[in-house]
Amino acid sequence: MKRALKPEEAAEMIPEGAVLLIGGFMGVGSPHRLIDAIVARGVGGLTLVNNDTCRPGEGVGKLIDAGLVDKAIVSHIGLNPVTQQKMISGEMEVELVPQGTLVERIRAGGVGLGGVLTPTGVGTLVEEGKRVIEIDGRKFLLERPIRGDFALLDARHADYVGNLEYSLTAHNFNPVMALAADTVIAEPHHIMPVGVISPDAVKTPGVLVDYLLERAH
Amino acid sequence: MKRALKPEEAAEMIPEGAVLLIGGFMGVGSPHRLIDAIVARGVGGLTLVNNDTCRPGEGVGKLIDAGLVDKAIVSHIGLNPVTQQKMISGEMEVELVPQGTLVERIRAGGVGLGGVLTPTGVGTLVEEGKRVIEIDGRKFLLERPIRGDFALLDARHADYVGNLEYSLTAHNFNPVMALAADTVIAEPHHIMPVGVISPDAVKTPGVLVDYLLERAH
Amino acid sequence: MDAKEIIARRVAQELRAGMLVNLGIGLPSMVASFVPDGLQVFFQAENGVIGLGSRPPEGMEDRDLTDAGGGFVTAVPGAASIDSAMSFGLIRGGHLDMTVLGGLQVDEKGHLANWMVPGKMVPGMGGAMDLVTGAKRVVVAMVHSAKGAPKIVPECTLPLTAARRVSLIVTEMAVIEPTDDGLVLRETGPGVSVEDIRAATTATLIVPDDLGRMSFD
Amino acid sequence: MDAKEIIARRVAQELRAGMLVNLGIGLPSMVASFVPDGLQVFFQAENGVIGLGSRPPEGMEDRDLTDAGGGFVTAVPGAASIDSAMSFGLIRGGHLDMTVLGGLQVDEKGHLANWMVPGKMVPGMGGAMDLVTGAKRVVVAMVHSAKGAPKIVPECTLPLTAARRVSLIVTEMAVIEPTDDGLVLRETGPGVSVEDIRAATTATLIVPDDLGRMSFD
Repeated sequence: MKRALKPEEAAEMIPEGAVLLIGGFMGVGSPHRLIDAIVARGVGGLTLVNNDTCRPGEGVGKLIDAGLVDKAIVSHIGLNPVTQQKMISGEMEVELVPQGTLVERIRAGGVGLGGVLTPTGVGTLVEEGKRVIEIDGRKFLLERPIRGDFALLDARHADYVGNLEYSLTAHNFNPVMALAADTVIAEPHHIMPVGVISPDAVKTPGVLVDYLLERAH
Repeated sequence: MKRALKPEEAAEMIPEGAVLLIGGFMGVGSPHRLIDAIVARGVGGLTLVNNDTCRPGEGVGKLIDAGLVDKAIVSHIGLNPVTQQKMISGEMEVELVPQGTLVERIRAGGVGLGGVLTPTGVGTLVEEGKRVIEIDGRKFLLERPIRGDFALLDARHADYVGNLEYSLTAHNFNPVMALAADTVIAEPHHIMPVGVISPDAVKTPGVLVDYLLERAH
Repeated sequence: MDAKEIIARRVAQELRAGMLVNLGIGLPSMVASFVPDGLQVFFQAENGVIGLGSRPPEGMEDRDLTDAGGGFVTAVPGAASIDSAMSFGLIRGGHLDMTVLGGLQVDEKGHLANWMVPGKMVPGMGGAMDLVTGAKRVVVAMVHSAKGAPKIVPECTLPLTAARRVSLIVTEMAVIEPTDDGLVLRETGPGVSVEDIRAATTATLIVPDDLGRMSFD
Repeated sequence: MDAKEIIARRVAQELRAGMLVNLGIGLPSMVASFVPDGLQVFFQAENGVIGLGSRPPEGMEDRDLTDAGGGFVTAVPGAASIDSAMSFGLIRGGHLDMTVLGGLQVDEKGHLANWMVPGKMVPGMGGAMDLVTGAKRVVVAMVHSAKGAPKIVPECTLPLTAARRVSLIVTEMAVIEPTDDGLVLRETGPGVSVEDIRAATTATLIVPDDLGRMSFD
């Protein structure tokens, strides 16, 4: 049985400088109430791991607007001019990672692997500064695992023990991020009694989830 | 829309010496009608990749009994004395792989990664002959990807375009094997019209599946 | 037909029954409008769905179902939801039959540059590097020149997206296939001569005896 | 109470609310019978379920729901089905709070050997190497000596399961904790003296001032 946190309680758990894995792809599948609560609290120096930095005023873009993010590890910032300005001014560091590499790095962090051996990025700028491992005459980049202090997830359904179901394109990074953080907080659209979610429908077992966000009022 | 094969048609597709990824854990989640058809056809020289070699007379154990397997890549053979005898007599080669490494090697083969960097096996006999990669002072074994000529899967449900659902402990290696073979044949307990399986319930997208086994009579 | 429609219609002729296809944002996404009647292909949106459909009816949009550009979409019957790990597993693992992407430059080796212009804003590579590295066929769909500046060049001056030879280049002027020998002109566009194409291309083009013309029904 | 029941009861005292626990086949599986009343723990079977339950009612066994030994089981409300990649991702990724395994030998460094005896049949390591490498706590549950031969030894002569120090050794005679300083005797078993334990142990044991005794309600 998990505890249901109020958004402000969840935000208070997050210290200055924390590394946050936040689900979502251009805001779809992002935990919007959690993001709002973090902005309201205003804790800074954060490292944000997400697919992108969304748009100004939307999703994780709100964290950027509020100046709370020191570093973003993302695959795309093209739709957020605020990120680009802060990157150029040096106010914010941006590590751009190919999307497939990003999700595998988080998975490696979550499942105890030492790194990812990917062909993506070989012979490009992405190779710079990385170890190249040759296997059977083919080259692969050794990409490092990513873990977070917190994973903040969006889910369609949760049950009382924290089992999660995602829906359609709101899966994206959420199931993998659930594996890769010390503390996992999920913001479900609905919270239902144990037994309502079939074992076969569970995408993230409740044992991975530490807290649920209470129902929206 | 997939073609539904008769078991003997499926078996005829498999040539001498093929590498077969076969789902199942002690026979649970194995495609039993496909296995019987392969035994009936008697094509030999096979490489079998499975969690185990089951028991004599059961599941993939029938392939061993029939002398069709030249090499088995498995995590466990303790419950199959026939495998042990054939291994000792030199009739059959057995590569023993830690279970978590085995599934990651198959996944790497399926998702285009160059290998697996795992801490499992470091400092044990499993390390012998393998590259050890040091990352941040920790040692990891570089384990090689595994791919098959065929993946033979068990599934609870399929729809006409080959989307698959698995159930309970019959998932095991099936979803990962679906990614890692040139030809994928699934043996579903039920085949249902398109639309009966929700997109969110699909564990293996139909685009990965080449053929379904026709319904059992 | 304007340039973009010519390109989209011609790329659509590359589709084959049962293919899994990823269309980039912008021009490539127009290809979906020209799928030949009766041909079933599955479109993948890398943010998490196989079986991407058209726009939803007004008032029925689901916030959890968008394409990689963030626009509302539908899912066709037989669709499957996938998370980012599966999505890029399919891409990098060679399960994606075709990707259609825009281009900034393509060179005589068939190398594509399409993710950044040094000194300009860097949007990030998103999924492009994985797509170009892993897809079975990479089709570049782009207008032939950018404001008069040739885009098909002897050697890319912009950073590469991958060190992999693309499969086909489709512009409003030409269909060009990169080969071991160099860039082979396969078809000329409506009302365009070989000389017109040469004048708009700084790369060397090989013109074979069986040069064709684009044809549309 | 026979030796095995003493061991199982004592190991059960290591369980804490909310833990995810994997029990090996044989003696370790007996621990499930002694979970303290009112304590909710989730048992994982590495073949694919979190929330393993007891035996099913006669006639209601499902062929798709077994434990890692192949026996029919049930799933508790709130259970989750997982495939082998997720199952070993949880194990290797440090998400498993405790594993209870049998042992052939444990030595002064806390190294465990439990998967093979050279010159004898080799059953294969199954999931043991991943479990010992990845679980947060590794508890070895075994009878103190094998037919009079000590199993707690200065240095393992049998091949190691992992180069990792186990957390606790529980026998019918003693509870022993491997530490930086060596093996510390924490508790003596029912009717057993420190001299009895020393006589049955070739490893050096550190006996602290606050030595306890096993106690059962």
